Amino acid sequence: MGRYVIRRLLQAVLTLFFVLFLLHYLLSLAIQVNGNPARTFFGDKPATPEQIAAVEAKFGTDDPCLDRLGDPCLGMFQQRMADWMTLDFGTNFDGYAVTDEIVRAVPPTLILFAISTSVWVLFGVTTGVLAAMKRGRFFDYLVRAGTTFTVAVPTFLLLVITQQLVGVSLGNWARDTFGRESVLGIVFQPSYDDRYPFLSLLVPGILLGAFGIAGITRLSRTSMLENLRADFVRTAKAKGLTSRRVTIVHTLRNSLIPVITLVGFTLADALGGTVITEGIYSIPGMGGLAYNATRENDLPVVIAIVAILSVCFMVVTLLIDLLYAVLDPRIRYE
Amino acid sequence: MTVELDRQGSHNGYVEGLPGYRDDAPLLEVEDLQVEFHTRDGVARAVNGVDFSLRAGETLAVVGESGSGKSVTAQAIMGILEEPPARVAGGEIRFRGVDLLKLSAERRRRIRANHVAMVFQDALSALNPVWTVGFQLGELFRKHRGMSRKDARRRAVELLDMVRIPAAAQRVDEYPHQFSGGMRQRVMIAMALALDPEVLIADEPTTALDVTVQAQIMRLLSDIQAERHMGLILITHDLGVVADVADDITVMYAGRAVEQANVRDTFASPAHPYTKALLRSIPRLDVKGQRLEVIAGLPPVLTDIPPGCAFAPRCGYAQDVCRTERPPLSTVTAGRSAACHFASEVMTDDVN
Amino acid sequence: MSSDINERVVEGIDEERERPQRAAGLWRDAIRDLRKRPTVIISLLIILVVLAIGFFPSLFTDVDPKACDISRNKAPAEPGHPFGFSHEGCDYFAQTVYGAGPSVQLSLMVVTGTLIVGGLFGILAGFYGGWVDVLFSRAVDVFNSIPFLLGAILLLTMFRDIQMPFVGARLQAIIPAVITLIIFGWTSTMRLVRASVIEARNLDYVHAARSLGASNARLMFRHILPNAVAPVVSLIPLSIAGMISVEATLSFLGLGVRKPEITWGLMIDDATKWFVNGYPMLLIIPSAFLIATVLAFVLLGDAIRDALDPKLR
Amino acid sequence: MRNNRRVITAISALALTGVGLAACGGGDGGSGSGSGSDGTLRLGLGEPQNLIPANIQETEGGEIADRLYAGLYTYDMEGNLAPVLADGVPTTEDNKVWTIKLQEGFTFQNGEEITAETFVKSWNYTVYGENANYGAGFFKQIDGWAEMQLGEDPDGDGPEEAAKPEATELSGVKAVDPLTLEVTLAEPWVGFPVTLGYTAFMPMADECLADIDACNETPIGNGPYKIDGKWNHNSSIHMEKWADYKGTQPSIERIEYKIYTGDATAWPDFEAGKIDIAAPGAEEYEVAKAEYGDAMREEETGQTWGLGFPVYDEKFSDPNVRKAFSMAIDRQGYIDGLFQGRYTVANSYTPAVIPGYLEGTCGEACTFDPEAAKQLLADTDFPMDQPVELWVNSGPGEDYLKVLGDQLAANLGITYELKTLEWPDFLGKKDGHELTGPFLTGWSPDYPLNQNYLEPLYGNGPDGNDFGFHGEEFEQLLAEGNRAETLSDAMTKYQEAEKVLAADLPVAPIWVTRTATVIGENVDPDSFQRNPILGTIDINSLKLL
Repeated sequence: MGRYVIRRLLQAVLTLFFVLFLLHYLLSLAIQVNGNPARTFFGDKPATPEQIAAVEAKFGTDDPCLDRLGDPCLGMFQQRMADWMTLDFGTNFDGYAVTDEIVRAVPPTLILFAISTSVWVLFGVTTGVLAAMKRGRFFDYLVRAGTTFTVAVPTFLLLVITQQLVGVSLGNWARDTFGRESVLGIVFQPSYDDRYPFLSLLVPGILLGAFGIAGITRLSRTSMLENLRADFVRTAKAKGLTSRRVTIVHTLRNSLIPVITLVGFTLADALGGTVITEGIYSIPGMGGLAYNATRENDLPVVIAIVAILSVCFMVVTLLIDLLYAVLDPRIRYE
Repeated sequence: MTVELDRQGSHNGYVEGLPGYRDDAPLLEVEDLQVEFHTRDGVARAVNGVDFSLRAGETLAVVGESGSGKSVTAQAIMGILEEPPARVAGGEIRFRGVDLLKLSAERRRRIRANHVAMVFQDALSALNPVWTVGFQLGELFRKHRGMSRKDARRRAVELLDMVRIPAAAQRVDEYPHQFSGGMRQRVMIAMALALDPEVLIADEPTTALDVTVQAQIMRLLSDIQAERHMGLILITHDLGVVADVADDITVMYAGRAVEQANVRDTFASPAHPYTKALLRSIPRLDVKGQRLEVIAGLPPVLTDIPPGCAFAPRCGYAQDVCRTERPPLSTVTAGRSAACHFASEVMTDDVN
Repeated sequence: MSSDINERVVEGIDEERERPQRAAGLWRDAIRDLRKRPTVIISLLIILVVLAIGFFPSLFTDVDPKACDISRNKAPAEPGHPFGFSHEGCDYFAQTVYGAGPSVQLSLMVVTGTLIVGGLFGILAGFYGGWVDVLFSRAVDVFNSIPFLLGAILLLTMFRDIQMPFVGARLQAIIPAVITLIIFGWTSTMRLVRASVIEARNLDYVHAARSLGASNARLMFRHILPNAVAPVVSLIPLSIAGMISVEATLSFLGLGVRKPEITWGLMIDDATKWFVNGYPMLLIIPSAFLIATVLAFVLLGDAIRDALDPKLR
Repeated sequence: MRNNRRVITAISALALTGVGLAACGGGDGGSGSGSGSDGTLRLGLGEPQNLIPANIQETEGGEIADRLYAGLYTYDMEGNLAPVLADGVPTTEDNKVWTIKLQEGFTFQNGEEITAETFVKSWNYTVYGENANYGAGFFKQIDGWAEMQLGEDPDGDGPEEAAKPEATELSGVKAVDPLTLEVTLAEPWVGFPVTLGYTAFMPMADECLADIDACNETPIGNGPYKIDGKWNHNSSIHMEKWADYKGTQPSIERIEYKIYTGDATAWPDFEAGKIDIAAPGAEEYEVAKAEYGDAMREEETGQTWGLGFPVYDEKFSDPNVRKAFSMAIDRQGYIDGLFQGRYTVANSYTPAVIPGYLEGTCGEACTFDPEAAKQLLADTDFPMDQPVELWVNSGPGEDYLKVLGDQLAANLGITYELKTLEWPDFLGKKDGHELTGPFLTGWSPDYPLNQNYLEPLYGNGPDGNDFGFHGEEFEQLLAEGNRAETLSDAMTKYQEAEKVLAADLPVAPIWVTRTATVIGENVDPDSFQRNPILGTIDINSLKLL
């Protein structure tokens, strides 16, 4: 087990290195193709080459390699990695410390993910399991139809419509009825409110949860179905156990194993969903930070964010694998 | 000894309070059992009127090809058929006179493992991979007998010991995949015997095992059966095993019993062409230099069983009547019955 | 076949994976099974119509979708213009019809691309194992670690101004998105194929073919591939559905296909804000087409998966 | 979102910010009541880039600066210079050396006194090349500016560093005594005082200059409001009235800005009653107008938009081609259709709110006449068989240009292709004259003088202009205007220059942005007015109900 974890960690470090380099190269290429972002500092106003040079120095985009198309800018990469070793993550184009920017952006996104994950686990898994238990009945069809429909409706459509209907219309009703600072008045509002991070993120979090919930519900259902027909479930029935025990003790745990993997992957995929959710609900989180920084070729921010996300991704996969081993002893002893 | 302790267990007599219970009734009687499967291809009649009875201390072998309905019969007796798609369409299953099919689901559940237990064929898949063997054994005591975890575990070790698993005290905390095939099957047997049932159904208990291990397991089963005076239903397609351990035999084909008799009589002179064909298809040590016969053709599609004798298309003895009229299971000689228009001729091998 | 049904019905518990010998029967069963389902028929009809619209839009409307007159912005339906006009004064029916093309073509191209790239890498990694496998598996890790959206933004902004020779304006508009989606989409196909190939590689008949001196290429493409293909096939309609949605999402974010090309995604993007501001039909029409198409592909994919793996029904 | 980095978004930025994007903030201590009753004004805003006057370049930062800082001058509603810290207007003998008198007694919020020396230090910091401040460019006309900039880079973008600036102090700025500031220009220019209302000329405290980064997070202002707490990035900025401010005291006790990120706007929050003043977007405009009616105010701004022509390109070098394109645009139809009629048709190069505005300088060229346009184009050598490439940076401008393209295609019989570039690429190609067709271009005023719409855009300074436009007579008239004795003489010359420019038409003016603002029920609608030059709400007059 220990050796396995160490091997995984080494692999992760290597992967991280490649990810960072690839991204660095892509960003350098983007600057080489799209032009130096320093120019945008002056907008439509004319600026002398000297003024631009000063801003390039400020942005850290003054390396001449950025003018040569295709140059991998190894020097810059080396410098950045060396800075990182000393825990210096640099500043963004507005001169703010990247670390601060990210530290500020993490909490809302974390809450958002926590809510979505609860939605997946509590709602997705439960309905999936129940649908499997009631296979072929109305509830099952309802769940299958529902998940199919969720797949087909783009998340952003849901968000835009909900913002108006729930945030404004329903919210105004709640605020008129229960008062401005009532729980419902805060839950049903059209944008993030930093005084009530959790409550005001509830609706967008649930909607973000709608992203990927179909997959989780369906997998829970199939996995449960597969296990319900497993020999060991038949054995459990033959042992005269109550059907509740057969389901919970002898089917559920086995069925959850693949679902957990999927929850991990969905979480990683959901970053795309956060960009949209955070954009529409004005949530100052990681998704928006990453999106804007990428559009502006803000190299230090993008690289740092992706590094963090990669590390998170790897930690999550590692955790999932460990959890997998906890849940499935067959893997534990390999 | 555990056996005696169990006999005094609180469970004993659960079935006694149930409607129809008679102390002197046969241990298990199956009468005209019919099981259907509702599939999108139509209704498949997996079991189509099976009768047999089992006395305490007796071993009944049920043989037939896969698809003949023997496993479904066993699951119907246990009450663990998946419903739907399965449905018991008719018949009775009487345990000491109590018709199990008329009991509520809850009563039925309490009969399982307490009075009727089952050993499944592939122990690796029949044991839950994510729980320890001790947990899966102990669960029976905890849920049926209300024992504490500690006591249950102790009983689990005793059971493992009883089925002759070495170092039982250590192995009780291991997972099924850490056991060898034979050991796993012993665990399976221990589990079936835990609550000391009167009827044990063994569904091909040795198919997945090596030949040497097969013999050990069969010996263990028959030892325990003798010791506890249980009724044993042995489902198998291995006629060699049947010859060694069974008292009576029921041969099934396409959901029906086609021959029922004492094992020795059947082996000596089968009364149904299908039995005959089955017997010919096992290798025999005493007859050398003879080609093994295979049964030509395939069993019928269960959603569409032909009129007349279901075996007719594959039967060397078939006449016109076989294709139009279904032969009932009728007595051929005393204690023997077969479902063949030409049973006596087959028995005497006197058919063209 | 009859014995198959018997086994499944009677044993009722057959958990066995499809064995290669059964592959042919499996497909035959699956197709027979699919033909009987009304959802499959309806889905197929919708898909056929959408494909027809996507590739031959001019059969469905005579109106030029790009002939827009801003003075008719958001005008209601009138004879000859059944869906009315967009906020830019373009005929909405023609836009909807022509909007199918890029969405459909893009998703087909992406799915084909990911199948080729992912499939090839998957076969190589699964078949050869060893360092080839390590190399491709690490590459998968790397691509999985880069958030799709960030990668997409970077690539799409870089490709935007690259002129491709011999390519019409319409393809020019969708190719950057296609390339990007393939680059970030091949990994899941690769993993799936790799797993199936590893499973198939160790089957007896492959060993047999190998011992008879079959070449590696022959082993891979004649013996292993056909058996590794089943899990991938049911994914195709689902991937197409996914890509149509992704195109819409990219358009919503201002990436992906650009104006003056028309796609459902762009139309929905333009219309979202109008939905709550008095012109709901502008959003409802393209959304309904998009959702119906995606739904059709999802249902078809589900049906294929069910048919290939009946126990999940 | 950095709205200023995308020209096009700047429109909405101005509309929004000026108007107050909308915001909810929320009272500390959980005020149970709605906004307003507690003396708090809740507004919305995009995330500012910077809160240091030297570096403020976009409307978001400008909005905050307008509250926290007081400059020498500001602009009144008519665009005239109005003294704040200064005592009267600047005086001069020769339009080259300007003397600015300060009022006594103004201090920073940390207690530092504001003297002439304060301005010398602040401006030196702003201009010094290595600090790379956005505001540096506004001091260009002052003597000694060039010496403050980085020297020539010996190898272009090569590895060698550019030389350090020769000077650390702006030689043209002197503190004669604590209350007298003397500014010497490189060349005489009568318009100089007009520029002094801009944010870049605002003073910064010594404490601020000593630690600019800290000051940016917790600005040390000298204006009517001071920051409460610090700048909560992407989240909120709170400020309260500074009782010791010596200037006009506003009536509102407290302002809370909620910051909107991404493409989010304050409008939904306004509808939800969580902010007090907001601007509906283009899509919301009609519904907002119907719903809020009298509470909606619409005002002209100084922001103009047009279709720029690559005069350097052979195809567009003929003025008649440009004129044909311009005449093929149905401006009113365009504005009615795309912007719900809320913008104003531009028929001059300078917008109406700017002093020196002259109506209809564009004349016939800005009149929609498709027949004449088609004929005019047919008489030129314009190649009709190739698609016209229309250039824009990615963003909402894509839509704007597309609809323009549709009109051009319909009215001229051409075909067009839309070329979208990322903002830096677009700017680079525009600077480098690499755009091969007309492009969308917009301009917001730096200072209220018609010259600001002419010389920086079409003049032939050291770097030329984006259009590759050369106009001998135009240059001549601008120079005469710059040398004029009085401001009104100068404006007249600039107007003549504008007429000459219009005849050549390097840009076809299309629209002037108008803002729409909806005033919530907690605010007295009669007290609301927006400064057309600054784009901000006049906070001094605004009253809560």
